[in-house]
Amino acid sequence: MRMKLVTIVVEPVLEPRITAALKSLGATGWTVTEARGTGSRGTRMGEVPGEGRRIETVVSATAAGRILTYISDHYFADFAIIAFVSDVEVLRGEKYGADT
Amino acid sequence: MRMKLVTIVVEPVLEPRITAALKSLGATGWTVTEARGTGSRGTRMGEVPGEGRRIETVVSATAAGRILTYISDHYFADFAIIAFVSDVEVLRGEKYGADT
Amino acid sequence: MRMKLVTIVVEPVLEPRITAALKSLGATGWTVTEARGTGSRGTRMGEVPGEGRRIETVVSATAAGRILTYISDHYFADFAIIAFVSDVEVLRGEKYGADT
Amino acid sequence: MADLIRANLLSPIVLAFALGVVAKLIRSEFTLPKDLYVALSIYLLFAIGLKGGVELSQTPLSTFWLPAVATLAVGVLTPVLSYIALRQLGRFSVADSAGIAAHYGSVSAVTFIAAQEFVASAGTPAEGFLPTLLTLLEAPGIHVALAIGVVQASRARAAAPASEARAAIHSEHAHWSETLRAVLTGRTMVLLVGGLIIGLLIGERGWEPVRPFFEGGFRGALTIFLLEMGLLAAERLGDLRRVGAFLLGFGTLMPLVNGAVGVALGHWAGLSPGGAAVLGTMAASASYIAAPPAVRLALPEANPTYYLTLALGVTFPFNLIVGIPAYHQMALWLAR
Amino acid sequence: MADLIRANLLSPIVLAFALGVVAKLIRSEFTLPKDLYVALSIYLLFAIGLKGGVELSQTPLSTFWLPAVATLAVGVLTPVLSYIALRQLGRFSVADSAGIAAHYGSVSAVTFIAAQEFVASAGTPAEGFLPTLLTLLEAPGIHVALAIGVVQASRARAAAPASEARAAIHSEHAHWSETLRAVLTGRTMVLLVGGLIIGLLIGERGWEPVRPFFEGGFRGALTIFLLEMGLLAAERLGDLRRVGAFLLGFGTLMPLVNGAVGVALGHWAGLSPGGAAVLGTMAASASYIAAPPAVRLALPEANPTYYLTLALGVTFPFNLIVGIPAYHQMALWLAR
Amino acid sequence: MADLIRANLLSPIVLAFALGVVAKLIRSEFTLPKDLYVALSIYLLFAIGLKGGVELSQTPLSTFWLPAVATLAVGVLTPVLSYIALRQLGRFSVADSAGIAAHYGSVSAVTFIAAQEFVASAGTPAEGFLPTLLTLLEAPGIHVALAIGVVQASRARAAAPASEARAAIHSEHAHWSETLRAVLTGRTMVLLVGGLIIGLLIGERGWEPVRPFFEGGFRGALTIFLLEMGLLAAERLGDLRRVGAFLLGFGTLMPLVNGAVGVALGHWAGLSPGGAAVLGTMAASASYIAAPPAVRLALPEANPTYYLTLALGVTFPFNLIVGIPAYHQMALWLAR
Ligand SMILES: Nc1ncnc2c1ncn2[C@@H]1O[C@H](COP(=O)(O)O)[C@@H](O)[C@H]1O
Ligand SMILES: Nc1ncnc2c1ncn2[C@@H]1O[C@H](COP(=O)(O)O)[C@@H](O)[C@H]1O
Ligand SMILES: Nc1ncnc2c1ncn2[C@@H]1O[C@H](COP(=O)(O)O)[C@@H](O)[C@H]1O
Ligand code: NA
Ligand code: NA
Ligand code: NA
Repeated sequence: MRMKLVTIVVEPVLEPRITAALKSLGATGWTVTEARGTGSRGTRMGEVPGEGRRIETVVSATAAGRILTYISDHYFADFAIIAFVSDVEVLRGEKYGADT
Repeated sequence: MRMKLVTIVVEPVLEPRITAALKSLGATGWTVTEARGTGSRGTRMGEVPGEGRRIETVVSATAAGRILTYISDHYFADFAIIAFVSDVEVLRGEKYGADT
Repeated sequence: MRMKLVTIVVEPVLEPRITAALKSLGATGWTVTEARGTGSRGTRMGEVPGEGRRIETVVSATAAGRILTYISDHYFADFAIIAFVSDVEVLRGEKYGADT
Repeated sequence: MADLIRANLLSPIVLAFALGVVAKLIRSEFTLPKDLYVALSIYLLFAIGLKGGVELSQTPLSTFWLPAVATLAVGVLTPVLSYIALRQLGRFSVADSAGIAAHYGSVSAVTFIAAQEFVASAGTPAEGFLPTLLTLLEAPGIHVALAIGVVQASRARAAAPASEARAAIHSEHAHWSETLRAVLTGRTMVLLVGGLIIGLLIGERGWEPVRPFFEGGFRGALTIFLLEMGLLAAERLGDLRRVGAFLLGFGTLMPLVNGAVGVALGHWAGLSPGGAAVLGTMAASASYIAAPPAVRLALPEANPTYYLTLALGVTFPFNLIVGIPAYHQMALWLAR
Repeated sequence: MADLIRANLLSPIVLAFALGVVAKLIRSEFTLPKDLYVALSIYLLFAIGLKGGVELSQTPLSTFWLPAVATLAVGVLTPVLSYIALRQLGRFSVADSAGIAAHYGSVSAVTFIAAQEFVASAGTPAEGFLPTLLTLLEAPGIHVALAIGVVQASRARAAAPASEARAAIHSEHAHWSETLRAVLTGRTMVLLVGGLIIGLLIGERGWEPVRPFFEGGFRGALTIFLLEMGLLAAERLGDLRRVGAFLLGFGTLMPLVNGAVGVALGHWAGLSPGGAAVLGTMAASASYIAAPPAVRLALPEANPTYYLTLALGVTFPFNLIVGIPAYHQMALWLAR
Repeated sequence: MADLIRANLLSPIVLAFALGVVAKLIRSEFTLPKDLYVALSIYLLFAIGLKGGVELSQTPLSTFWLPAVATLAVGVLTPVLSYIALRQLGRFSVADSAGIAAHYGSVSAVTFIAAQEFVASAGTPAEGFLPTLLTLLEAPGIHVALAIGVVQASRARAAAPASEARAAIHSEHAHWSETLRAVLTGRTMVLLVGGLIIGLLIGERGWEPVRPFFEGGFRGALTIFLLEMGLLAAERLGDLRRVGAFLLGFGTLMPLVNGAVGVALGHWAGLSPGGAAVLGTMAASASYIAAPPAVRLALPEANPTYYLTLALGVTFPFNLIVGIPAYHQMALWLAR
């Protein structure tokens, strides 16, 4: 089933807030990896410079839209963050809240 | 060349089995990162809660199909696992077993 | 906005060179994760076997082309490396150097 | 005995464990880095292996073979007893019963260490070859339980369509040897057996220069390790409800039964009270390092919430706080 | 005093810090693995907690309550003084002023440790209960400063469209308790408070067996930790220009003011010169572990470059090299 | 000597290395976490740096300069000898010959440590300034070999199309300084040179408090590190076939030649037998930390399977087991 993969890279301090938000915006799960990054704010994301979290979640197109809006409303102004969306094919789409 | 990127997130205990299977199903390589995750089975993937493996492999469309079938037949019932597929463009596609 | 996501997996020794090149080829940022991998050169990427870096960057289609060319010209012959490109949707595309 | 229990409750390792539990209960973000957890467990396992080997180099073989037989008997009896309790009394599925039994048939190295520290500080230290017994008990219990599970499960499938059953049996065979090898070559075995052999070869003289590192730092490192164990155990507390009353009872009573078996066999084999108490603790403890991946691979339909919650969230703290003093008391009674 | 300063400059920890700075300046790729950094900080915090607890078990409560009051006074005075300096003299925004003030109101555990080592090697060791004071100072300063920031900011927003303001206040309330809990349950507090309680319970007797690990290794581990601190501080040097002359002055003069306040209050509370010097150092130091995430969440519009660069790149090295001997000297003067 | 060889074979570090090899051969999943490996190597390097510095502070310069000259001579002779053997006798490509020669021209710090332990336990400890010589040998050999490689390669390209050649030379220049800087500022150099300078500055008095950490734990940490070295070396064993008979011979005979050169030069420079044996070991050893990335970047067409397998899978174990006692014996002969 065609779904969306939303990938968010963000300062570690926001991880709990963002995963809590993902849940309430319709994500049924997510995967987090430790990452380092460089962007417009330089290489500083955490206590140890450059440290960050890469969060990815497979969701329906509508949930993906909600997530992007949430991220841009709450975090674009003040935080080191990027979010991007791609198309993925997944089995058992209903498990991940596929649009019907 | 247009290929498929198959991403699998799974409990650590399955990593050796799955990479062995990838090989026999036509993957010529793969990349593994350590990940944490939350899904329908909560946050427990390994000895240390939440620990998991994110395996990604660039393969031909037919190999991608075989891999998804293999995963869903063997692991969907009993294991914490997700697998999704996206389209990627890669140079030297033949190196990764591109369909001809 | 529609952009490209370029993902490069490479031996650790090349990370500084490649991120420097990314910058000069038009990338405004990138995210790096530690990875292990297996490919045509076996599982040896670093001091500790199998160790590698997974670098991903959201860029314009033209920058993506430049990056792939650079990678294949400089590293395909002698290094353990893979690079692939997928389509992503991103907010604030101009921030990441979107084609206009 | 009240004194010993109080002393146990106020030992750094029990308090560090409690701190870990409390930290999780107040929802602290505090965790030990995963690599630190692994590094500490490597250090602790290698240290007891080495030290056990050095002491084994001074043990006449004659004093050692009866305890070894007792240990192997523990390795057969405890998983069978556990399986019967779960399947007959608890009416659990074959897979769940066997999966849990595999954990109780094997042994938790940290519980072992805590018992060694306890009997030593009680003035009745265990024999120096106990770490050797530990390595003997790691694997058999897991395999006895898994064998029961796989055999019973294929019996059940005899009624199922033939081709399916064949496929299942085929893949079971393939995985069986994989599982066996994984346990025998796992971290715990490499470090314990390897440490033992090295200790045996280097003897007292070779031990001296590495002693400050492996002995001087041991108790402190153990303290930090138990802090992490507290975090891990508390992580399981949320699942206690899902586990149900029967399993909670099992997680506290089964250790007492298995522990009594271990103490009695140890006494029979001529172990000192300290040694019998440690063997009892080994019998009573539930593995949470070697057993979980083995069960996950060999019996995937067994519910991991059951065995992980029991081993880490119930039986480990139970033994640490109540069980070890109890097995010690049993051993003292028998020795009178 | 010249002697002490020279001795300080030639101490392993200051030299290790300098090595870290130099390594970064010559653009070495050398870094400590992140998990090693975290492991060392866990070790150091737990060790001072434990040791502090053991010593606290021998402290009569009567000698302790005045210094505790002095510490809480430091926790209120230093963030307020810092806020006023930044807002009134420096004309910084409310968020930036409050964000920086939160760092100076809290305390840097490593600076604390360095001060303890300094006064001990100067022959004027601090009282054994100083680590307890450390735990008292961790949180209040952060909350005083954040409270100022949030209240002032919502006043400013009174003029803004009503609905926006309401939304902002609503979300502030939600986040406030989150921030408070995060600081009180963070790594530093769990290890320090937990260590103190464990140390208190185990006393001298329980401390003995873990002492080689927690005391014998302490200074060496601290040396490696300061190597990493040097790398982290030097990482910030590139931002010194962005921070501006006022903040550079603030990062060196404010510690002297806060340090004097701390020394004076410590003296008033009856601390020995060593103890007063350490309390002064606590007052003078700027937190770079607990404060940054709290400020990031509670005052996201405050510029992290300011507070991180100041705390790590300016005030930490300043205190390490100049501040600690100075507060010690102040304490000696007062004690005459 | 048979005694010493047996003692060497039964030393904890050789046995731990063997355990690592065996673990890999039985296809154990056991590995050390990468961060533990890095942490241990930081600890070991910093410890020998510090200790070397402290001892250097008691060395008159006059006893030191001849050995320093001998070391630099080793740094020029061994890569040249190695290059000639590979290119003339082995008929390897310029890049492969120079790449391998760079590894043999530089030095393996762990082999150095093993040699120090060996000569000390043989009752002929090396001079305290040997760690200083170690830092002198790290870089030159790599650069001599890479220079040969790059010069020879561009000569070869003189025939190639002009534009290509120019581009190649251009990029070589850019990368050359990058490589040089990378070696001089790498982990090994920062910790060794930094440790030396700190040790020199703090002297005996400053060393005392950090000694339990850096000296007491040294041999134990080394044991665990060699366990990991065994795993890494065994990882390479599968490639032995790919490497071919010539290189296998090279990996065992070249160390003997280079080792003899080192011992002789050490003797000439007035080193004690222990010191000459350690210098011989340094000459004989092949770098596997500093050299590989330098060669990878400067000579990408050199085959990493060759140099990694030789340095880690052949020469390191050879020196550990056979070489060190042999160089020690040579030094004793010369000293007679
Ligand atoms: N173009 C990009 N491609 C991939 N990751 C990026 C990109 N730009 C920023 N990032 C990631 O997002 C984080 C925050 O970016 P910024 O807010 O621009 O500083 C960086 O630390 C990177 O990890
Ligand atoms: N919707 C999702 N998006 C991304 N990763 C997921 C998602 N659902 C599950 N996962 C990952 O797959 C693992 C197993 O999921 P589950 O089997 O649902 O417990 C989780 O631990 C996550 O790492
Ligand atoms: N088909 C593939 N899919 C995903 N990653 C790959 C693939 N092939 C190679 N890689 C990654 O690229 C690295 C270098 O590959 P190679 O140059 O083929 O040895 C490997 O270590 C893997 O991390
Ligand atoms: Na058991
Ligand atoms: Na302060
Ligand atoms: Na050499």
